[in-house]
Amino acid sequence: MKALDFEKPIYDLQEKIDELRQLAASTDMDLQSDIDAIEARADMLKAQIYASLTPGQIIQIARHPNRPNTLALANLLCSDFVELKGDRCFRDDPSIVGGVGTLGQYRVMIIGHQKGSDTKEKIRRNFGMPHPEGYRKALRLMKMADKFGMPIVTFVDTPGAYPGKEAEERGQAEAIAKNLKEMTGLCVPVVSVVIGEGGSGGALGIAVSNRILMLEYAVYSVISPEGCASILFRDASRAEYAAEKLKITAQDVVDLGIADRILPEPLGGAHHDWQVVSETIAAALADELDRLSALSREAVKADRYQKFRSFGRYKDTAIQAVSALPSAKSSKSSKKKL
Amino acid sequence: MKALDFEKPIYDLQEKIDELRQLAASTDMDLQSDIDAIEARADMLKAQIYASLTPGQIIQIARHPNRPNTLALANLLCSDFVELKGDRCFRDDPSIVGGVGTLGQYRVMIIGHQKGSDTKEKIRRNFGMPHPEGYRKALRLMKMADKFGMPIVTFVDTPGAYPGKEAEERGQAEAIAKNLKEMTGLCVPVVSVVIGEGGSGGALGIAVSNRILMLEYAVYSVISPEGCASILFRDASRAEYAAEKLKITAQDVVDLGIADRILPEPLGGAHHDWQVVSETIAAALADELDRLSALSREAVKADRYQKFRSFGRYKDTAIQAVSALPSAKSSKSSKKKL
Amino acid sequence: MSILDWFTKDDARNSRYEERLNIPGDLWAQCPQCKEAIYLKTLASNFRVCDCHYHFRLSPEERIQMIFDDGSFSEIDTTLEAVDFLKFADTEPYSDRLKKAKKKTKHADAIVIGMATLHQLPVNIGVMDFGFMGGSMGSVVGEKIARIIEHAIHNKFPLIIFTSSGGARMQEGIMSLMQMAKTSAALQQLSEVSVPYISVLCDPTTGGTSASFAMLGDVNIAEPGALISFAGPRVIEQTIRQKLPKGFQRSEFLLEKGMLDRVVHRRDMRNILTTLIRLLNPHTTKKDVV
Amino acid sequence: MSILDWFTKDDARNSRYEERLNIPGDLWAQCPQCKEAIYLKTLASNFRVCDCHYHFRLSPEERIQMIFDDGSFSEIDTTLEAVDFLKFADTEPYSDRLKKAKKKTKHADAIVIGMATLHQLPVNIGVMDFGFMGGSMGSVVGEKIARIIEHAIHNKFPLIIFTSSGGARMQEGIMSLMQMAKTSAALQQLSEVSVPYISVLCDPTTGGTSASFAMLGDVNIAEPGALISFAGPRVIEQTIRQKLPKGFQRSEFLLEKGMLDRVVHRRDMRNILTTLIRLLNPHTTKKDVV
Ligand SMILES: [Zn+2]
Ligand SMILES: [Zn+2]
Repeated sequence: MKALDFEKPIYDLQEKIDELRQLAASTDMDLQSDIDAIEARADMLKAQIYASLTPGQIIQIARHPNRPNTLALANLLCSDFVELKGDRCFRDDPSIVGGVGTLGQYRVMIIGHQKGSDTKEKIRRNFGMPHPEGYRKALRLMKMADKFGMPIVTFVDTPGAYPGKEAEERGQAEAIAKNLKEMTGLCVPVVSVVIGEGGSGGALGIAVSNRILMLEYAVYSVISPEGCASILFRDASRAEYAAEKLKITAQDVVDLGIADRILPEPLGGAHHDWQVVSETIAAALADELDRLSALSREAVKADRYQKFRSFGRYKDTAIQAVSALPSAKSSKSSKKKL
Repeated sequence: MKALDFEKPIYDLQEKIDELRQLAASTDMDLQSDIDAIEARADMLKAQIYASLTPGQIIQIARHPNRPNTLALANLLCSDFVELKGDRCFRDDPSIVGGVGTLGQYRVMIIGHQKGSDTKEKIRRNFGMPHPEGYRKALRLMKMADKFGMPIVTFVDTPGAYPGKEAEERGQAEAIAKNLKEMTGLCVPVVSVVIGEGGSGGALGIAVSNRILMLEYAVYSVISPEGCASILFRDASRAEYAAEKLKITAQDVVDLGIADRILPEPLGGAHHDWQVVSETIAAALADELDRLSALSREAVKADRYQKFRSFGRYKDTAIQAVSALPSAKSSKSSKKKL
Repeated sequence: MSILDWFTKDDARNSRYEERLNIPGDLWAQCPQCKEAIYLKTLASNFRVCDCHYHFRLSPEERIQMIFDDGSFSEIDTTLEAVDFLKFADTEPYSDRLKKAKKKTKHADAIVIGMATLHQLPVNIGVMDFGFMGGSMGSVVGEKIARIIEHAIHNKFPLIIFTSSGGARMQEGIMSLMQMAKTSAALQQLSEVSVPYISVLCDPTTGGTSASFAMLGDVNIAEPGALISFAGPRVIEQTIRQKLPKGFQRSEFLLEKGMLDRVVHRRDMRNILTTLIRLLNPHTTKKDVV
Repeated sequence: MSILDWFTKDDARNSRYEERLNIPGDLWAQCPQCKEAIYLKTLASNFRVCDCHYHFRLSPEERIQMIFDDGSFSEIDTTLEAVDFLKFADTEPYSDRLKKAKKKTKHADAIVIGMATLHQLPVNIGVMDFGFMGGSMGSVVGEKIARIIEHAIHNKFPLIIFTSSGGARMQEGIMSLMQMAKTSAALQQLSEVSVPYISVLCDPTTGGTSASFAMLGDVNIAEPGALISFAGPRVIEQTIRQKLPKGFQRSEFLLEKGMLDRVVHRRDMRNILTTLIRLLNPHTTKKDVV
């Protein structure tokens, strides 16, 4: 397991504990009290470190190469998951995957970004950065789910849509835009879980959902802190600072009223125990799907529209109030002639 | 104007008439009676030739480079035609064109194959042989028409869908198949006019219509006579014979119950007078659209389904009858266990 | 009955199938791909798949017995037969070709349709027969496909069609072209009542068949190595005047190009199909599944 | 009133527009494309288009006066203003940037919305202002777009939006990202009541704006030479470590790639838009048109 830099002290202690254990085993010495003491220290240190992570450190966890990924979760959640491929137009994009399975009492369509774990797979899956055909495959599968009355679960984990020549040529903007629009028209419940990196439009392209859940150390941002730093601060080294200002952690995104719920991770992060994470997710999904499935098809759609319609913070100087939930009608009093 | 080989005698006479006219003009001789005589012979010859065209000769007219084409007809039919482009996915295919305009009292969407007239344009338009993106553009425009309640007119004129490497890679089969299916779901009237060559699936891909009209010398075939000859007869030179056997002329296709109506062409073919042809088409379209517009959206769709559902000639040995209009239910008596 | 039960009781199926075929052990076939000789008995017990993964073409009977529950298939519309309404003759009259094909295949035309069960789940099926005039689609094939789709519309059981066809049947002229629209139109109606359709594309699926119902599955599955195309490789090579790359227009190529959901080995076909129809069908009641 | 009448009485518009602007004849601008100097007066009478076809960027006022019927525009929702709810500061606090932009443009944010007429046909319009913080989309832009769409849903008049925007407004963090979904969601509702939406993409339209409402027109039109992209050219060049070809991500390129219906010279914009809204809108009564 790759140790993140701020985890170094914990791993150092863990190493010492392992050494002591080996020594105890090979020499028959009784070192248990020493081991216990260091373990206690390690636990305290862990609790301290993980209780006060900076946004920059949280991003490192969100990007950890061993974090549970969409295909792994799909197979942990559904014993009968069947992957389905292809956009029926140009290519199967391996950076977005999808398929059907049984999740508790629901037949579901699961769709998500897939970054790849080893180097070869990472390259094949373009580090989880989709081309337009990835979004088109996702939309095809969502429409299939809508047709067959299957709730949709999406797992968000991407640095962003791929900023490449071919992606632009084949309509990256169009593909994402179309998904944003068409997802609003779905009549089945859609629940998204940001499991790692929620990178900008590339994340949103599969996340126009009735419920947005975030794993504890997942992030969701309009732009990568690195991108923000180099554009706004003209200084890429200020990414840590940008990460703070952009408000990208699960808690921030919940506080802004965008994410609905934070799903706790095992101490140290989701990569330490996939099984536990999948159980947490399964329980949360069952919960949300139970509630959403009680609604009519039209109500499910209306619920999703209202959620996204309400996003925004601005003031109306005519009524002197900062509004996060504007009415659909504009006030007649604010007309002016050009 | 390119003379087709069987038209040679007519053009020879026409040349002679022109010579006599010039002679008369330059020498002040009175040659009118000679001219009249030859003209009368030319008219008789024309009438004879065009009254007894073979299918092979009709194909030559159908393929004449100066036949009216989709864009020309769209502009003759609608004073306000606006072309619309693009499949919103990969490319604008210039071999299928489309756009909106006013046709009599109707706002219509016009879509059709476009072969190109000069060499450069022929190449750019791939000789009217679409890639998958052409069919996808057509479908996009048809769905737009459906959304805005605009009747659809399609002009069929293609040797066939392009049999090339990229066309296969990008899903030629999928694109055509999808159009066949989705056109059945349209709730606005669709009228197709085969204006030149109706080449196989590439033609059908925009012609699943409530009414199928054919210009007098247009053809519609499951395979080009050349293709048929080389596959079935293993002898490409037998194309003339294949053209006869395949039953591809407007009259044949009407006799088989597939086309609804033949639109007469000026003597010698549509390429002799585009204006007259466009007036014939305008009148026929107004007529068909008047009738179809009287139906409800659901009835328009059902009418189209019933039309295509009825196509087929076979016999049911259980009921000892050759049926062209089978019932939707299969007879229970014809079950057997494997 | 649990999902696991379904799958475990399947093990005995192949040996039974093999017994039923009663093939003497000393007959063999040559694999067109690796050129190895294989005993027919071995081939039969391996789903007629060579060790090199070459999938031998199957008759409708073979395919139905391999995939569906034993004895569950009941064929319908066996009495529909082709008519030579164009009096078509190429190197041989159409009517003679029909007679020969009927004699050879024991079928009336290039498709068999009916109802069967798959792990007790009822399905509507169509299985094409490449042995009958290259699986070509004329009026009878089109009519039978439309009819089995209409059965699915009425009984709300999923539809599975196995394709193997060279395309439209030229001997029926433009009428065969119209079967593309007729079958696709019926699928549009099926789609509107949300009954799942799984298309299983087998070697070869080309021309008018691929450009209509074969490509229109909610889920498109192909057997490995199947040729799937609109225009055939020979026609394309004439067009571009170049050799096509190896694997062009084969299942795996189409999977990469986004046209197929999966390429499935014949051994796994029964289970994948079962899982898919169980998951996709909104009309399945708990009673049907348990 | 006939279609021809509409168009003929337009000839006098430009000179009137020019008079109104009252530009002294001795001021000039340099064309960023051909580098020629052009008198502002000449530029104004040419729709602010250079002879080389370079389309100068327009303020919302200029665009509205060029395209819509004189005096027909009535702006709504002028009182919505941005809030620095993240207390964001990059090289400059967001609140300071907002103040400067308001002072410079005389607008509250990067879009102006309202109703106007086009050859007497009523339309709902939105016009973005690149001069206001690069036309970036924060909560106010998103809200105003959603509101003008909702007006279209209620009054059934067509919607035309002119985009010119660098994308999402980073200073509002994730909230600006959500405006992409909010505007697209509203367009889905518009689509369901069959009211036409024409998107006119002007230079530049990139990032979150192109990947939401800008690309979602029933008809997508662009001005010539406009930069239209998801990722900007600089980012892509860093990704592929190569220079991009000339014309990449420009209107004409996108037209070829199937993303646009037309590229329309500013001179023809008014007439094309009129024809399109007249033809597409199923809610237009005869009374509206005649
Ligand atoms: Zn082999
Ligand atoms: Zn210039």
